[in-house]
Amino acid sequence: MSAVANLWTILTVSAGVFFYFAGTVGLLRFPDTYTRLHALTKADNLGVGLVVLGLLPRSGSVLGGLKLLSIWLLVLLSASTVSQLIARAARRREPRA
Amino acid sequence: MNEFLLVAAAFVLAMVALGLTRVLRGPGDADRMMAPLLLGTGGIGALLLLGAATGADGVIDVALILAVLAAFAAIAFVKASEETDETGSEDNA
Amino acid sequence: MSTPTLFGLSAAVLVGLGLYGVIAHPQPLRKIVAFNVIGSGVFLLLGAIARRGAAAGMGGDPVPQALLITGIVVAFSATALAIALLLRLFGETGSVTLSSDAPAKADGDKAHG
Amino acid sequence: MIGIVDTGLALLILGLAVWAIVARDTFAAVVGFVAYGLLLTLIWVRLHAVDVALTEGAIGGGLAGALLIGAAARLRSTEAAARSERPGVPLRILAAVLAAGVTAALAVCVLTLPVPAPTLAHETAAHVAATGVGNPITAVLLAFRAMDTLLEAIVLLFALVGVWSLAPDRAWGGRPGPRQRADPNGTLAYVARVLPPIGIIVGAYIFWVGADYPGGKFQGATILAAMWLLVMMAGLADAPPIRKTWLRLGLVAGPLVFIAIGFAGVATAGAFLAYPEGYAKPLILVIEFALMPSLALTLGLLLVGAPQRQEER
Repeated sequence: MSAVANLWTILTVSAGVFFYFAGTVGLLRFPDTYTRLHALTKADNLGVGLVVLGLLPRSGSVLGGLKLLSIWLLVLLSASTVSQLIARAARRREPRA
Repeated sequence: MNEFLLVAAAFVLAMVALGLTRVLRGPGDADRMMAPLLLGTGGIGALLLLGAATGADGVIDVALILAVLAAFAAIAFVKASEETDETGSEDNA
Repeated sequence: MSTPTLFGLSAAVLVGLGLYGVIAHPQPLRKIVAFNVIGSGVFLLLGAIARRGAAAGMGGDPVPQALLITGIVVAFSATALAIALLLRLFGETGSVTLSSDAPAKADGDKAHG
Repeated sequence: MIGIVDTGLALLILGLAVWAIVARDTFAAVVGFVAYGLLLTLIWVRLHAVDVALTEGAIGGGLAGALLIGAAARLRSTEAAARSERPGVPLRILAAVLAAGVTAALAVCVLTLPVPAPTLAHETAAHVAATGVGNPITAVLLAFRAMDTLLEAIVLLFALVGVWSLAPDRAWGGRPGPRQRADPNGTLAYVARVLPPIGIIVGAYIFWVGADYPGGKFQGATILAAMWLLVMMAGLADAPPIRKTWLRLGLVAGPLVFIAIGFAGVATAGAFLAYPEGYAKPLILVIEFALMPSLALTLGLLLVGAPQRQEER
């Protein structure tokens, strides 16, 4: 049982780490603010989500698991709205620059 | 197993560091505002991995606080820049 | 190197960096940031010392850790006051200079803001 | 492996501190400092100071970040003028030498700290049962060193009085901060509707677990203050005029209850802020309950700033 749980953790955390990697590559390689914002908020959130899923079997209690999941949901909420707001702020300044 | 989680945490931290070198250089304020976002996702990921690896309790609560407040600094930036744009103070960013 | 020593030495560097910033930057906001770097360096030093005092099943000496919580909150309130002063100065004069030989044009009409 | 993580954290925090000090652009430096504050949270976890990590995450990552970034964005136009005031090379070299000297002295102190390290953990552990709370830090904050906490709450109030006193005469008693224009269908209004209920639950939870696990009133109050500010920034609710009696009562209620219990201690237990035998835990809970809303109000209003608008009638 714990071997299965460990395998699950290793697989999902590895996948999560890969998305962090992808997000950083996007951040370094993409040409403008909007695409970089896109890379950061999409890929990294998938990274957080997979890390959370991977750590779920180790959380020990139902409350701990719920807290982990709500962390992911909160990060999703704030990243999705903040990326909109930041992109809009960048856009507003663009014609002047 | 813990060793694996630590390696993952170190890797995520390295990604955050790399990302920071890019976003802090700008050129615009909006690019720089990605730094707190990057810490919001990468920092929380590394924190959770670190907490799981070292078995420190209460770490999930720390991540929870960071997640609740992740949007806060960015929203303050958006409001302040709206304000300055409206009052017409020229900024050649 | 043990974890407390590593972060204790980092704290020493942070205090030095912040001190340089406070002296070398003319801009008040930069001074405030630098001052906060000094503050966090001091906190980190205290945190490293607290960690060395781990005993009785606790991860660190709880007395300095409680002091740290108090310190962080008080440092924040001082920062908020400093920034409010700065924004008021900016609203009044349109600049934030601390230099004494700057044109003192705002002196005449400061009464009615 | 943990050594590599620690070293990485230390290098990253030093790199961000260097950036916050030397970056040319003030906004860039301030954003770097906010990232620095968030990263510091991870270091507190590594130093087994989870209570401190919670405080740093709430204050350093949330409130202070918003405060500094807001100020930097508003002061952008002063950037060019300030650059010309940069002190000359001799002064900067002198500052660097002084800073290096301080760093060296501190480093020597760190390397020669006494072994075994002095600690009050044993004393705390021996007396924590008498207070009835399970979290030793809460016991220190509200029983062994309750005076510090009382004075801290009062310092916060003084800071707020300081901020308010910066108001121009015509705005005295009015509403602080600029008027926010609300866009009821905007993204910001959406976050400001969805996040605060969750934030309030998290804040109350962090406050509640503080008796036995890491957490407590400061961290909880900070989250509540942040949620209030979010609603104000989105324009869903305006900041209250500072002359309102309920507001001022709310600000002082917590410290007043604290002081009253302190004086009651003189009568019942023989010392200021002493708790009578067996009543420690209920009294601590009363103080925490009274202090938390006052702290949340104070922290929130500290961020909004000085009154700027005379009340319109």
